[in-house]
Amino acid sequence: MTLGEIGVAAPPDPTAGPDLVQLLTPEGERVEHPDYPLDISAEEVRDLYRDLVLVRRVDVEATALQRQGELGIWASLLGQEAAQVGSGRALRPGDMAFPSYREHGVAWCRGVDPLQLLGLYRGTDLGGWDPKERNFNIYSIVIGSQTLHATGYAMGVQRDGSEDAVIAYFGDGASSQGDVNEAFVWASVFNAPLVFFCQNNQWAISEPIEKQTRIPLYQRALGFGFPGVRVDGNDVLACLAVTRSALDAARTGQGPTFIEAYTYRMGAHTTSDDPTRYRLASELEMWRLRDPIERVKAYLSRSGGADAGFFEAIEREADELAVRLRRGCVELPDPEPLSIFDEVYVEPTPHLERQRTGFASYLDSFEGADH
Amino acid sequence: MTLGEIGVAAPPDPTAGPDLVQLLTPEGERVEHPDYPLDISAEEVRDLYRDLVLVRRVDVEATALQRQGELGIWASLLGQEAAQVGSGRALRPGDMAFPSYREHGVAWCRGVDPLQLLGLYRGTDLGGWDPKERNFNIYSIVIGSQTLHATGYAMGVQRDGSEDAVIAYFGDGASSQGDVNEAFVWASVFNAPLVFFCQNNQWAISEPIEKQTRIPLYQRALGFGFPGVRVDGNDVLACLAVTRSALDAARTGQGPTFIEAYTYRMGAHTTSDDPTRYRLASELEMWRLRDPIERVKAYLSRSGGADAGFFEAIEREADELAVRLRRGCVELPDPEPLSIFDEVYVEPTPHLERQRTGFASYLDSFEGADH
Amino acid sequence: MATFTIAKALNEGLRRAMEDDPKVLIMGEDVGKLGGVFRVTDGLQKDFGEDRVIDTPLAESGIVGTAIGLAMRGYRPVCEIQFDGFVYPAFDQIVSQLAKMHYRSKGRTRLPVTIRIPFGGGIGAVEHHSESPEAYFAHTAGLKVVACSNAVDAYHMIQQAIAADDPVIFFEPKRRYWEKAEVDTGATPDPLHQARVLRAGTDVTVAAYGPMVRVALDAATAAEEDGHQLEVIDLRSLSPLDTGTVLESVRRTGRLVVVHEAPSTLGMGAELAARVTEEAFYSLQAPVLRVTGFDTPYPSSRLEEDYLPDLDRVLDAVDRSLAF
Amino acid sequence: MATFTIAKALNEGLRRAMEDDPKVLIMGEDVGKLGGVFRVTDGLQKDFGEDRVIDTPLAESGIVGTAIGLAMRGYRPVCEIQFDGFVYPAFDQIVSQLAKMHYRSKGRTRLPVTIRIPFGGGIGAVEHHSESPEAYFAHTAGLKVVACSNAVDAYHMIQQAIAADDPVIFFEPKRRYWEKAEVDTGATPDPLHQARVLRAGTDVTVAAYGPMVRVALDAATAAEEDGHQLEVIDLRSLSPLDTGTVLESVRRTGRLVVVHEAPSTLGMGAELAARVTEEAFYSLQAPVLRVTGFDTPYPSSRLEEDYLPDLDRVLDAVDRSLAF
Ligand SMILES: Cc1ncc(C[n+]2csc(CCOP(=O)(O)OP(=O)(O)O)c2C)c(N)n1
Ligand SMILES: Cc1ncc(C[n+]2csc(CCOP(=O)(O)OP(=O)(O)O)c2C)c(N)n1
Ligand SMILES: [Mg+2]
Ligand SMILES: [Mg+2]
Repeated sequence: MTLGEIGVAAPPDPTAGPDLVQLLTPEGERVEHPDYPLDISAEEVRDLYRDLVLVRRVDVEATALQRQGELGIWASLLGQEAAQVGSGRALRPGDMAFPSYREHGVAWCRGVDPLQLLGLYRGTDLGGWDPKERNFNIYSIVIGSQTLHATGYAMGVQRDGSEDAVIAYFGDGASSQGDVNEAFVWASVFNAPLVFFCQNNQWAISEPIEKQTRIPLYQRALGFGFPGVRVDGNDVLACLAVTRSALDAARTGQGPTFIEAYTYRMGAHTTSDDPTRYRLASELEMWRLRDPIERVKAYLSRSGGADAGFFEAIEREADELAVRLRRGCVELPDPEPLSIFDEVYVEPTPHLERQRTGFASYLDSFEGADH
Repeated sequence: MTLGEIGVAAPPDPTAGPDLVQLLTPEGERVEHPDYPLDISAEEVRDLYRDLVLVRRVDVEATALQRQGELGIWASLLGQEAAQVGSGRALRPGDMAFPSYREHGVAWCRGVDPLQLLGLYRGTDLGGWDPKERNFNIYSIVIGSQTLHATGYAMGVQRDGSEDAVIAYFGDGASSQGDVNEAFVWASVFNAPLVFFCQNNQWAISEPIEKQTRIPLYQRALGFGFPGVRVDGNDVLACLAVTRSALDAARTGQGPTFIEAYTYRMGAHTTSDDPTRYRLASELEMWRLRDPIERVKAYLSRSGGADAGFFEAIEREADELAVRLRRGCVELPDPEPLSIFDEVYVEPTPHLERQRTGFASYLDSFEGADH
Repeated sequence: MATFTIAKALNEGLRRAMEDDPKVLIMGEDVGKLGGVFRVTDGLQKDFGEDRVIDTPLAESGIVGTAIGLAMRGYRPVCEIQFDGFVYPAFDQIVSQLAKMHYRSKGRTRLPVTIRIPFGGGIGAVEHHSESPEAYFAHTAGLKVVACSNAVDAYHMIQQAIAADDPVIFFEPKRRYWEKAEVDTGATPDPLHQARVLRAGTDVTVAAYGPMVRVALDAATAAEEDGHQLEVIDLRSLSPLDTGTVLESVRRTGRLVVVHEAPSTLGMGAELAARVTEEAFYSLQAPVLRVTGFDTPYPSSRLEEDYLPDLDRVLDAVDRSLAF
Repeated sequence: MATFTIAKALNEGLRRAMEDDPKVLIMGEDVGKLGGVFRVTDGLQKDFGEDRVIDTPLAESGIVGTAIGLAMRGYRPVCEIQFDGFVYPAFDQIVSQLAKMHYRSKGRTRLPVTIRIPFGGGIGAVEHHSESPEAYFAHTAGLKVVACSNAVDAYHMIQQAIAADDPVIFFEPKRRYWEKAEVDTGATPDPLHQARVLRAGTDVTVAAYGPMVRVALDAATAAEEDGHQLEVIDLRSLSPLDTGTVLESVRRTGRLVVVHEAPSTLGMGAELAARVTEEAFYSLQAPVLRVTGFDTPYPSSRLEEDYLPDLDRVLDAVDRSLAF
């Protein structure tokens, strides 16, 4: 039998089926879901709209900066703004988030200055913000590893008798990693106050979701004994409501929840990637109709929740943010050569200090040569 | 919240619930199951009884040999005979089995001489039989690792267009390992002709099943998109029927199945273990009433499938086997010192050959000293 | 003064650490009711509860990965890897996560995680139960790696490792677990990363660690009968390596023999040979010689006496060194 | 004669191997339609089908573990690990399973698995994309480890690795993927595990492998202007190490400098230093010197030019060696 012949269930159309939680249709129509009532004011929706537009602008600007050689690489969140802003805004200040490398929208919600995100991609640092200060861990590139950190952190929360909750971000591809499945085992057995937030953007670089699972991903959780739910990842209201309820469950001792945010990676995997080699433009077209920002704009306009002035103001704010980001990026200082030796250990070792001084005098020998 | 307060679902009583497949009650009463009809002759049942008695005797003898210092350690299959003989006899000659370290009953069914099992535990070798000759891989001690080998092997079977099926044995504790869950992902995505045969003997050394899962283990498969079934692991007929149907599904392109053989580790984890430190005798008592051999004997007697003479004959055969095993064990030759260097590579390296000759002359220097 | 086996000394050291700091946790397979397969955590769950002595699911990556998360939340997890051969599933979490987090976070995230690993052979075990994986970790920047060789060090070093703010891979000499020594629980121990000269000598320096220290000492006793004075050094710390103590000795003896169970190629002996030769080139009267396990997988237990360095092989190397 | 980049040479070598033996499979992340992130498997799935060029789920332990199973069934899997830093999740399958199966099975089970790993830095990548993990594998008995440095070797060595019946860890010099060379696809290559003297010299021997070979050669050119004749050796095989070729050279030059990107401690340089010093003690006029990455995690890319050995650091070591 060739692999071609293997019957593999294609994931259902997200707009179809009762298993998808949606509160705002692609057309911007507000719909209700029995399990996830959401009572939200026009102002709150405007704030979400602002978040969505600004994080997208950050992303667009960063992509441009990479094109101009100011960044080594960039992982775009284009298309995933709603999943990230919706879940990010569901978090309380004390909650802890463990991102992968694409959670720029969540970082925004946690108050991380977008500029601090650029260091990793420019190569000036390996993690630009204080995880404790923001309750947002540094990015994790080794796929899946952060889900275990999140689980352990949640076990700590449990031991502290605290009401904090924890959220772990990962992708559809990550769901295949042993670490992620071990995190499911741990979270379930210890009933950890944890939300597994999986952004199923349909692709793991060039591999479609079918290479990772033949059933809807959210059902993975059932095999580990905790609830799984699929939410329209391009619907910021649904992502907010579903994540909030999962976090509340975690806080109240009901243990972990798996959320599959059904979305789409509108851009390349990273700026180094060329998606035309492996996917069809038509797929992109279909998803463009489900844009996470357009539907909020449509809803706000139709419902009178915002006027043209509001939208213009946000655009201006986005422009200013872009300018600030660009200026900040090019001004990011290169690290000092000797900083290579900093922070390897809390308690430095004589051996490494010798290497540092050895390299220092080696460098000095050139200084001399310059005279 | 303390862990004590965490609500963890205790696994249901195996005799209760429709989710347990049983064809022979602990009392030896033959019952039917709609999904697993089994048409089996008295002679076949007698053969199974013989297998059960002989593998138990092998195990008892090996345990005795360890006590007398002839083996370094032994992992007893006591209580798991039916799970192993039932599944082992469901295999066709061309099917490939990947055991952990406790599958002495499966080894028996694959025609591995019990004596060859002892080398690993006596320390005279690391794997005493030819995996290809017996279609039974050498034992695997690193928990879970063999499930990926089985999955890859099954992918090979698939590519060969062969009708062979593959079975992977592992325990309840192993279900927590990343490798095992990755094997689930692979088997599902590639629709591999594979049966995951998990002997849930309730314990992973000192850890009860609750430390690995809070729902019945067979349900793990649902999270990966393939069927899971729980069978009475002390019922050799049910294990035979369920495994046979899973293997047939594999052969006919229906992909993997997860079988949870619900059983009990009647002995210590290994001869080095002391279960009195962590479990109650009462549990053991309860399970003794579900003995896998007694029920078959009761069935054969009651149904007239066998008479006293048959049972005595089997006992005699067991005694002879035990004698042969004991004699063979004590006669197992110690390996030659220089065999340390054998088979590290298919193509030996000059470096290692130098180490070999160096050690050889080092040893000779003592020979000299003896004169 | 109390007489402890190494296993008991570790147990007492762990107990002391847990009493001193409520954030100290123990996690691993069978560390609870059973007290670990070597009983090193015996009685601790009973006294400190299931929240602080955690029987985990059976997955090493999960053990280390969740320990990292617990450390981020302010805890000091002590992970037990049941046997040396089972640390490899946790390798990514150890070398890519545990070892690098402090560096990657510019020092903002400290991970005071201790990973206890009973290591080495000589107990007649089955495969994967007699490995010496220390070099993998000593090659990994960001980790600290130590090995105790006796009950006194076991008691103090485990507490020092737990108190340290860097991740520490803590190797325990499995085959010596039952060797006894008088332990002064009140004494102030040497710094964790300092080697110790256990026996002064003038002719050849013999450096060892963990289970091989006893072999080195026995060799020194035997060599004395042949009129050779061996200086025996217990390295104790494998990363950082206390090359200073070794160099000071080699500058006097002019000869160095390194002993370990791990394979020779890229074992600790290789690094010591390279450093000592570079630092004391003109003092060396013979090349640094290595007495180690062979470059093969660990053999079946009936062969381990041939595989493992012993007194005779050390003496043979000493003779070869002196013959240069 | 054709002109290939290293990436193209590997691609052609893989294609040739797949044509020669229907049992050869390629498996990994994005190796299919995309042709790998470095395009090394470009076009192979199109020509050999999805059964032979397999896009796997995202899990390295799964890739290696299933490759082992496929090998048991008679296949010759070539696994691609997308980047050096992502091999660690597969570490257990590599060191406990792949490396030991032949030994454990008394030679009955052969695992002709090749694991391709693009390694090393210098491409301005983010963390975990510039690692040099070769020493972990060279320390592991049962594995063979090689590294190619140019298109000619890339083309031949990948085929030799695949044809070998032992597991081979195959390191590819990521930053050199686009360097071109004339490749004679008909030529009979040197044995896979033989080092090669790329440039004859009399004063100092410089041994390197993979991406550092070019640096060593450039250093030799520069040194010539100062009147120093460097002998440059491309080690090619890291396990087994062709010490013979190195020793022959060092006995003439009396001096050895080893260059690699991996950290110094327990890197390949340590083993070479130990062996060469033991075998050629009286020939050495200076200790073996190491020019390597520092004993830190790989730094952010803006620092990699300082972290990585370069021409100047090699020349500095050459001068120090000559100054002894
Ligand atoms: C352990 C590991 N293996 C491989 C990679 C290379 N890699 C980076 S991203 C990626 C795909 C991830 O896909 P997914 O989890 O769906 O996240 P997404 O990029 O779509 O957000 C891969 C294979 C990695 N970073 N880590
Ligand atoms: C990777 C790994 N970790 C730890 C061990 C030590 N160990 C051996 S058996 C065992 C328990 C296994 O339990 P289970 O999977 O239920 O199988 P059982 O012994 O009950 O048959 C453990 C932890 C091991 N062999 N491999
Ligand atoms: Mg994805
Ligand atoms: Mg069990």
